[in-house]
Amino acid sequence: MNAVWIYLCTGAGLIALGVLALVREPHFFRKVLAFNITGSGIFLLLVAAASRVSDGPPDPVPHAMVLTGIVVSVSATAVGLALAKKYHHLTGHTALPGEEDEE
Amino acid sequence: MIAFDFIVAAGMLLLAWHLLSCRDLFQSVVLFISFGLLMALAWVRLNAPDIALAEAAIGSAMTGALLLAALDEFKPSAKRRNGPGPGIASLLFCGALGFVLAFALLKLPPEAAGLRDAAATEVSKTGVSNPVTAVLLSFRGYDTLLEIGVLLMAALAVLSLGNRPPRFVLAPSRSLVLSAMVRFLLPILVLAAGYLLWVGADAPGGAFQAGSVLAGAFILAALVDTGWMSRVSDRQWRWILAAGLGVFLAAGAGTMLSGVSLLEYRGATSKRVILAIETAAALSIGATLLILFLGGTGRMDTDGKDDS
Amino acid sequence: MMASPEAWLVLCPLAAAALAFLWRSRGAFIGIVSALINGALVAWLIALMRTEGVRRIEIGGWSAPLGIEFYADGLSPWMLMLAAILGVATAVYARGYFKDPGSWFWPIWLMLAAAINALFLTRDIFNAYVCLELLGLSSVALIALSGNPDALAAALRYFFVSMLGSLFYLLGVSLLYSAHATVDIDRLRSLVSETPATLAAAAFMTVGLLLKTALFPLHFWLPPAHANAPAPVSALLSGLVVKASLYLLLRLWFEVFPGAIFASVAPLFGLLGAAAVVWGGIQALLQERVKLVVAYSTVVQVGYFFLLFPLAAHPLTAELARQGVIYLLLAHAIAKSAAFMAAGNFIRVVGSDRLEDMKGAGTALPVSMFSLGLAGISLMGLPPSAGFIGKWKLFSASLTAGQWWWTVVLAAGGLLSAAYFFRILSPALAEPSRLGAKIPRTMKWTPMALALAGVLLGFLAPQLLEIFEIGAPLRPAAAMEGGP
Amino acid sequence: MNYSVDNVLLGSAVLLPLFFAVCGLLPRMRGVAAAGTTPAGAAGLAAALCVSAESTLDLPWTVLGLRLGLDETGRTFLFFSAILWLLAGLYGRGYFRGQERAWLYHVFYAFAMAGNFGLILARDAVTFYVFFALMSFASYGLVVHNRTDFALRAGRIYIVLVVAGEVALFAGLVALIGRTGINVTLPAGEAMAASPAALALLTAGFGIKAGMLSLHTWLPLAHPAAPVPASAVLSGAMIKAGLLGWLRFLPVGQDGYASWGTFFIIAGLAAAFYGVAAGLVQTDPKTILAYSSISQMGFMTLGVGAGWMAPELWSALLVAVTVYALHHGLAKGALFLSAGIAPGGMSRWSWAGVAVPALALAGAPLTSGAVAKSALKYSAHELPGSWPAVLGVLLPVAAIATGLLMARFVVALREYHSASHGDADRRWMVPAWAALVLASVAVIWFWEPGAGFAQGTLKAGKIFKAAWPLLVVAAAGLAVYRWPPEFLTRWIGRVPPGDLVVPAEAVLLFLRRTVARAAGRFPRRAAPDLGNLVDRVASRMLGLEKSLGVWRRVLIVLLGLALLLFALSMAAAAK
Amino acid sequence: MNLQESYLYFILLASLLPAVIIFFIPEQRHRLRVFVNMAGTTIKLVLVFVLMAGVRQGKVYESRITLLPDMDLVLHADALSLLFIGLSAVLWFLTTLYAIGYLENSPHRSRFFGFFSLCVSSTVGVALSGNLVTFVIFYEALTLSTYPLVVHRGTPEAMKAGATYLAYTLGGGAVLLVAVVWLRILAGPLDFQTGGMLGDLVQTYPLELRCIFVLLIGALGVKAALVPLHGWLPKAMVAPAPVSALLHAVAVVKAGAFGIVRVLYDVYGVDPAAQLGVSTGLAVLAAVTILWGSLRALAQDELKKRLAYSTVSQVSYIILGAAILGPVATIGGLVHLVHQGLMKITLFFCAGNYAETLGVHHIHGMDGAGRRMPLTTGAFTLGALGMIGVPPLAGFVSKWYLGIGGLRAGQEWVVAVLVASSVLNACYFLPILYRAWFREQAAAWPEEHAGSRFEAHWMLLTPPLVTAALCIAAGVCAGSDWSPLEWVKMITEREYAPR
Repeated sequence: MNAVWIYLCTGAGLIALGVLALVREPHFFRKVLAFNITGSGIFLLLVAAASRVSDGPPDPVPHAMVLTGIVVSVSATAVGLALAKKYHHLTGHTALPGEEDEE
Repeated sequence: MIAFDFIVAAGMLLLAWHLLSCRDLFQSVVLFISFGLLMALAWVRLNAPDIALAEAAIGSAMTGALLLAALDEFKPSAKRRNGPGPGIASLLFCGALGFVLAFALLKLPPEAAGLRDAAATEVSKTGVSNPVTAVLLSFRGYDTLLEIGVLLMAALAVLSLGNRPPRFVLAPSRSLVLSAMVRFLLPILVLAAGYLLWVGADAPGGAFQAGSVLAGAFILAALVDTGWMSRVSDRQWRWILAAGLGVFLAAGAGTMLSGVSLLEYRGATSKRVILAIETAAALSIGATLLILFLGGTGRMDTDGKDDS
Repeated sequence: MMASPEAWLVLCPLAAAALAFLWRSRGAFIGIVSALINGALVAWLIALMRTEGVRRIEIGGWSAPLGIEFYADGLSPWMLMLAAILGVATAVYARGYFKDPGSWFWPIWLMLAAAINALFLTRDIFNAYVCLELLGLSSVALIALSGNPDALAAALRYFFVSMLGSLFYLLGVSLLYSAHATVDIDRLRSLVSETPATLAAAAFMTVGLLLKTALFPLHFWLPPAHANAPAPVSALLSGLVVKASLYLLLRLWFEVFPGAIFASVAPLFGLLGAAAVVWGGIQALLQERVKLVVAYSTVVQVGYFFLLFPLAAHPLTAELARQGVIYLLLAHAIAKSAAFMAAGNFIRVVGSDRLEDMKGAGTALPVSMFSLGLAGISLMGLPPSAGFIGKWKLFSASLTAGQWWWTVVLAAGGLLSAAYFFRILSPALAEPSRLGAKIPRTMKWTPMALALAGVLLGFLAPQLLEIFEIGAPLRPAAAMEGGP
Repeated sequence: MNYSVDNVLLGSAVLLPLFFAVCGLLPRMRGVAAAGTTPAGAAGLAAALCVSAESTLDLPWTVLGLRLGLDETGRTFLFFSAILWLLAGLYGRGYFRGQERAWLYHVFYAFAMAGNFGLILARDAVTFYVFFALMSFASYGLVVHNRTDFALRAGRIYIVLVVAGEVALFAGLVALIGRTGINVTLPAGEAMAASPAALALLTAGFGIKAGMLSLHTWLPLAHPAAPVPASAVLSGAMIKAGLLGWLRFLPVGQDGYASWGTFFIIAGLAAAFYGVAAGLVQTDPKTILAYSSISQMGFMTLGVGAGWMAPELWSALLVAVTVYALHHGLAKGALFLSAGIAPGGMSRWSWAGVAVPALALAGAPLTSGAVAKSALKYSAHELPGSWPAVLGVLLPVAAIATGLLMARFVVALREYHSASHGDADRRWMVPAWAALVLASVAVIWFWEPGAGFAQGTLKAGKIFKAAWPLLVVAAAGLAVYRWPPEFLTRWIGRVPPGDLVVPAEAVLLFLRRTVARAAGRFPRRAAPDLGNLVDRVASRMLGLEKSLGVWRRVLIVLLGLALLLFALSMAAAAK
Repeated sequence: MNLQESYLYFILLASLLPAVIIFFIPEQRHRLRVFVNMAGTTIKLVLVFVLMAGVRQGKVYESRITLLPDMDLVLHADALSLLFIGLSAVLWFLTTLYAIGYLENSPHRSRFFGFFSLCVSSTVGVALSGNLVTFVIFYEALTLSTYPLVVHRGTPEAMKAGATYLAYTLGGGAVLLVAVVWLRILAGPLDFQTGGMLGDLVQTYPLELRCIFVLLIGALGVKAALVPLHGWLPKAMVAPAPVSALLHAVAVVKAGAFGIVRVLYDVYGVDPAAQLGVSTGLAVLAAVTILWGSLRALAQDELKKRLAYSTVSQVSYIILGAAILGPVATIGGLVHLVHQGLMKITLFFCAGNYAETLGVHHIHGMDGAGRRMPLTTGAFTLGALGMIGVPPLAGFVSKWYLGIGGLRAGQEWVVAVLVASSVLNACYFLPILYRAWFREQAAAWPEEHAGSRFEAHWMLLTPPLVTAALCIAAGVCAGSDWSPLEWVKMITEREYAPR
C-alpha cells in the first residue's frame, strides 16, 4: 500500500461523492461544485494511476491530459454558472423546474 | 510520508463531503478553495508540479473567483433548506459506484510506466524540455488547439447570455488601500505571468498557468477600476480573446501549407512557434477568464444587437 | 500533407468561428461560406477515400500512442457528409431565421461544426472527450440562445446532463489509459482484455454516452432541450448532436471493447432501444406542442439505432443491420432537421407551437406543410424514402436472425410515428384560417429541399452505402468470431 | 359472317324494337320512337314467317357471343308472340293517345318486345338469359305505367319476383352448364345430365314467369295493374317465355326424370284448378283473366310433365304444348284487349268478339281451344300408370271450370267501367282487337303444327265430345250470371288478388317490426367509456415520463445501468 | 434505356409531372390548371393505348433501377398491369373532367389536383410494379397521396375520416412490409412471375408461407376493404365525390384487390396456393365480405355510404374470383376489376351530381330525382342494374364467369354467394331507383344552375354518361377484341398456359 493507492481510492471516493451530489443537490450552485469535485476525482485517479512507477518521473501524458481537463472544467463551470445566474435573474429559481427548490 | 498522504486524502474527502452538504453557499465556496489547495498538495505528492500550479491558479483560485462572482447573484437564496438526506437508494448506488471503481483500480497492475519512456525519447525533437509542455503543445498539440477552442467557446457562451457583472464589479471599491495594493500588485502579476510562460518550456509552468495569473491581474484591476477596460475597444477585446486560437490556427494552417502534417514543427523553429502560440494563448486565456468572471456583460458586447 | 482534408475540416470551421466572432455583423455570410467550404472538403475527403480506402493521418508528425491521429473509415465520411448537408441547410435556414446577421448563433454554431467534424475524424478517445466538451458547451449555448426562461431551464438541464455524461466518459478514458497506457482506438483494441478496469471503463463510458445520446430511460432531458431551442438549433441538435455521442458509442463497442462481452450486452441495448421506440412514440402522441412531438420522435429514432446491437451480434445479419441503422441515421438526420425547420416556420407564422393553434397553418404555409409531410414519410420509414431503406434492412435483419420481436417493434414504431405526425399535419390541413405572416424564402424552401433529399436518398442507397463500406466499419468482434 | 336476308330478318326482329326503344329515350326522337314501336312487332312476324330453319345469326363480339336462330318450336312462339306484340302495339297507339307519359310506355314496350323476340330466337343459354332479363325488367315499366298505388304495389311484387327469378335462373343456368362450358347451345336439356339443384332452380326461375302455382302471385296483380295492351302481351306472350324456358333448358323428353314429370303434372293440375277457383271470386275482369292464365298455364305445365314422364310421347306433346301456347296466347290477348274496349261501349258484334276467344279458352268445338286440348288429351291417353284415367276425369272437369270462369269474365266485363281514359282513340284499338280475335280463331287452321290437329278435330264425334262439357258450362254460366259473386265467395272463400302475397306481406312486416323492436332493446354499443380510460392512461404516462426526469431517479437509472452493464460484462468475461 | 423501357417512365411521368406542376400553379389560374390536367390525362391515355397494343402482341416491357445492391425497383408492364392501368387511365380522364366541374370555385384546387395526380401516379406505379418491393413502395405512396384528398374538406368529420383512413392503411402498410421482408428472406428477389416464384419453398416452409400469406392478405385486405378491415371505406365518404370515385373505382380499393391478385398468381402461384390451402380461406373471406358488405349497405340511408358498403361487397368479387383458382373464375374476378370500376364510378358520379345539383345526400330525399335529372338517374340506373348483375350489363359478365368458375373448381357454394349477393344488391339498389323514378318529389329543389343548358354542368354530366355507356359497352361488346373480357382472357391464358 503506497501513496498511489491512497490517492486512487480517494479519487474513487471523490467521484462517488461528486456524482451523488451532482444528482442529489437541486441547487445549481452545488451541482456545479459537485461537478468540479467529480472532475477532481477523475483527475486524481488518472494522475495517481500514472504514478505507479517505482523510480524516475511519472508519465507526463496524463499530466497534460489533466491540464487540459482542468481548463475544460473551468470553462464548463463558467458557462454553467452564467446560465444559472441568468436563469435565477429571470425567474428567481435556483433549481430546475420540477426539482425541489430551496427557499 | 504515507501518513501525510492519508491526512491529505482524508482531508480532501472530508472537505468534499462538507462543502457539498453544508448549509451556507459561501461556506461551500471557501471550503472549495481549501479543497483546491489540498488538491494542489496532492498533485505535488504525485510528482505533478505542472498540475499543482494549474490547480492552484485555475482549479482553486479561478474557479473560486467564478463561484464567488456567481454567489453575488444567488446571495438572497444562498441558505440551504434542510431537505431530506440523500435517499438510501442513492447512497447505495453511489457506494456501489465507488466500490466498483476502487475494485477496478486495485486490480490494475502495480507497475506501469505508461508512455513515459516514449515521451522521454521523443521530447528532444520538440524543442522544449519540459515533457508536460512537450505533450501539451507538440505530441498532443491538437488537443490543446481544441481546448483553446473550448475556452473561446465558453467566452462566447457567456457573452451570448449577456449577464450583468457582479455588483462589486459594477460598483468598484473606492478603498484607497485596495487600489494602492492593486497598483502595486499588477506589474508583479504580469511579470509573474511572463515568467511562467517563459519557464514553461523547460520547467513546470506554461500558457495556462500564465494565463490564469494574467486573469487574476485583470480581475484585480477591474475590481478597483472598470474604466481601464473601456480604454480597450470592443474590437480590440475580441481580437485579444481570439488571438490564442487565431495563432494556433495560423500555426496549423502554416504547417499544412508548408507541406508537413498539421501542427508538425520540429527542431529550431519549434520552440519559437510554441512560444508564440503560448504567448497568444496566455493572453487570450487571461482575457477569457476575465470575461468568464465578469459574466459577459455590458462592455464587451455593446455592439451585439442581441436577437433575443 | 496539404492534401489532408481532415485537418482543414477542423481548422476551417474553427477559423470561421473566430472570424464570425471578430466580425459579428458578417456572421451569416461567414457561416454560409464556411458551410459550403465544409461541404467541399467532405466531398474531397470522400473522393480521396474512394481511391485510397481507409485514411489514417498523424497529427504533428507523432504517431499514435504518443500523438493523435486522424482516422477515417466509411463511418467517418458518412457522418461528415451528414454534418455537411445539415450544415449547409442550417446555415441557409438560419440566415432567414435570425433576422440579425450578427447573431451569436453564427460563431457558436461554427464551433459546434468544428467539434462535430473533429469528433468524427479522431481516433483518440481523449481527444474525443475534448470534442465532446466543445460540442456540449456549444449546444448549451445554442439552446439558451433565445434567452427565455424555458430555454434557459432546458439549457441548464442539458448542461448538467452533458457534463455528467462527459465525466463518466472521462472516467472511462482514465481507466482505460491507466490500464493500457494508450487512448488510441486501434491500440486499445489490440490491448483490451476482460479486466475489471476495462469492463468498468466500458460500463461508465457507455452510460455516459447513453445519457448524451438520450436513450430511454435517459432521454428525459432531450424533449425540453430540443423543443425550446430556436428552430435551426433544434434541427442541429436532433439531427446531429445526438448522433455524435452515438458515433462514439458505436466506435467503442464495435472497435474497442472485447468481443466476448459484446454479445452479452447487446440484448440489453436492444431492449432499451425497443423501449425507447414504444415509450417515445407514446409520449409523442401525448404531447400538445409541435416541437415536443418532433423531439419525442427523436427519442424514438434513437431507439431504432440501438437495435443495431442485438442484430449485429448475429453473424448472418451484421451487415444488414449496420447498413440499415446507418441509413436510418442518415434518414433521421435529414428528415428530422426538415421537420424541425418546417415546424419552426409554422411557429413563426402562428406565433405559438401548441397543436391546437395550428389550425389552417397548412393553408398559409403549403410548402412547409409539404416538407413536414415528406419528412414524416421518411421518419415513418415509408417507401421510397431513405428511412424506408434503413427500415427495410433492419426488418430483413431481424427476420433473418429469427428475432422477429424487433420487427414488431419497428412496425409499431412506424405506426406510432404515423400517428403523431398525423397529429401535427391534421390540424394544419383543417379548415383554413387567415394567417398572413410572411416568412423568408430561404426558410420556406430549406426544409423542403431537405425533406425531398430525405425521400430521394432512398434511391441512392447503393452508391452511398459504398462509401460507408470503405474499410468495413462497425464490424463487431463477436460477429467476426461467430461468423460462418 | 353471312348477312343474308335471313340474318337481316333475325337481327331486325330484335334490333328494330331496341332501336326504337333507345330512340324513345332521346326527347327529340320520341315521336319517331312511338311511330316505330307500334308496328315493330311486324319484324318478328316477318322473321317467323320467312326465316329458314337452318340459318343462325352469330354475333361473337356481343356479350358472350349472341346467337339467334329459329327452330320449329321457336317459330310458333315467335309467330303468335309477334302477332300479339304487333296488334297490341297498334292497339296501344290508340289507347295511349294524348297521354303525357305515353312515350315512356312505348320505350318499355319496345324493350320488352325486343327481349321477348330475342329470347325466342336465342340459340344459346346466355342469349336466352340476356333477353329474358331485358324482357322481365322492361315489363316492370309496363306494370307500373299507371303510377297508381295499386300499380306500384303490383310493380313492387312483380320486381321482387323478377329478381328472385333472375337469380334462380342465374344459379340454375350456372349449375346446368358450369361443368362443361361457358355457354351452351339450345335446347340445352339434351346435351347434359343436369343436377337436381339445377333443375329445381330452372323450374322455379321460369316457373315464376310461367305463373307456376305458388310463384304466380305477381300475375293477378300485375295484369290488372298494367294498361290493357300491356296486359295482353304480358299474359299472352311474355308468360309463355317461362314455358319456352322450360322447353329450352329442362331435359324434357329424356329418360330418368319420371318423378319430375309427376311433379309437373301435379303442379299443372293444381294450377289449372286453383286458377279457376281463385278467379271465380274476383270482380275485376282483368284479374279474372290473370287467374285464367294461371289456370291455362297449368295445362301447359301438365303437358311438359307428361312429356317428361313418358319420353317417347314427347315429340307429340311438344307439338301439343306449342299449339296450346299458340292458342292461349292469341285468345288471352284478344280477351285482354277487349277489356279496353268494353268501357267505351260494346256493340253486339263486339260481344261476339269477346265470346269467341272466351269459348276458345273453354275449349268449345271448332275453336283453337278445342284443337289445343285435343292435342293434349291425345297424348295424355298414352301416359303410363293410372294417369290416363285420372286425367280422363280431371281434364273435362277443368274444361268445365274454365268455361265457368269465362262466363264469370263476361259477367264482370259487363260491369267494367274503369281502366281507360277519355282520349283513347278507338280507331286504332278496335281494328287491332278485331284482328286479334280473328287471328285467334283463324290461325290455328293453317299454321303448322296446329293445322294438323285442327283437321283432326273436325270429325263429328270429336266435335261432340268436345261440346258436351260446353253444355254443362252453358248451364253453369247461367247460374253465374244469375248469382252474384258473393255466392261464389261463400263456397270458395274470399281470395284477394295476388292471394299468397297478402299473407306473405303480413309476415314480412311482422318480422321487420319484431327485428326492429328487438334491435331497439339492445343498445348498439355497451362499450365502457373508452375516452375516459384513454385520458387516464395518457395522464398516467405523462406523469411517469415526468418522474423519469427527476434527478434522483436519473442517478439510480444511470448508475443502475452502469452497474448492470458491468455485472453483465463481468459475467460474460467469467465464462 | 431504350424506347420501350422509357414508355414505362413516360406513363408514370404523365401524371407525376402534372402533379408537380399543378402544385405550383396559383389558385386563381384556373385555365392553366385545367390545361395541365387535361394534357396529362390525355397523354397518358394515348401512352396506355400504345403500350396495350405492344403487350397484346406479346411484348413485355421492363425496366430496373437498383435501389439497394440486392433490391431492384422494377417496372414491368404485362397484360395484368395494363388491365389496371387501362382502367385507371380511362377513369382518371373522366374523373379529372368531373372534378374540374365539381370543384369549380372551391378553395385549394391546386392542392387537390396535385394530390389527385400524385394518387394516380402511385396507382400506375402499383400496376407497373414488377416485384413486391416496388409494389410496396407505390402502395404506400398511394396511401399518402390519398390522405390529403380524403381530408380535403377540412371539416372535423373529414379529419376524423382521414385519421381512420390513415390508421387502417398505414397499419396495413406496416404489416405488408413485414410480410414482404419475411418473404424476401425466404424467397430472394420478389419479382412477379407467372405461376409464382416460390418454387420448392412450398415444401420447405409450408408454415411460414402460410403465415406470410395471412399477413399479406391482412395488409392488402385493408385497401381492398375485406371484412373486417373495411371500416375506413364508409367513413371516407365525407370526401368530395371525385375522391370517392378515385377511392372506389380508380385507385385505392383497386390497388388492394390488384395486389391480392398479384400475390396469388405471380408471387405464390396457382398451384402452390392450392397446395398450401390458403386460397380457399381467402375465398371464404371474400365471400363473407361480399355478404356482409351488402347487408350493411342495406342499412344505410346516406347514398354515398350505401355505395361505399356496396364497394366493400363488390370488390371482393375480384378476390373471390382470384381465390377460386381456375381459369374461368379468374376471368370473372379480373374482369370485375374493370367492370366494378366502371359501374361504381358511374354511381359515384351520379351521387355527386345529386349532391351538387339537388343537394340530396340521403336516399330518403331522392324522391322524384329521376324526373329532375333524367340523364343522371339513367346513368345511375344502369350502374345499379349492372351491380345487380342484370344482363347484358358489365356486372353480368363478371358474375357469369365467377359462377361458372366456382362450379368448375368444384366450389358450388360460390354460386350461392353470388345469388345471395345479387338479391341483396337488388334489395339496396332497386328502392333507390324506385324512389328516383316513381315517387313524387317531396320538397322543392334548389334553384337551377344559371346558364346551364342541361340538368347539371356539362362537366358533371358527361363523365357519368360516358361511364354508363361503357358499362353497357363492356357487357354488350364483351366478346369483341378490345373488351376487358377479351383482355382478361388473354391474361388468363398466359397465366394458365404454362401448365
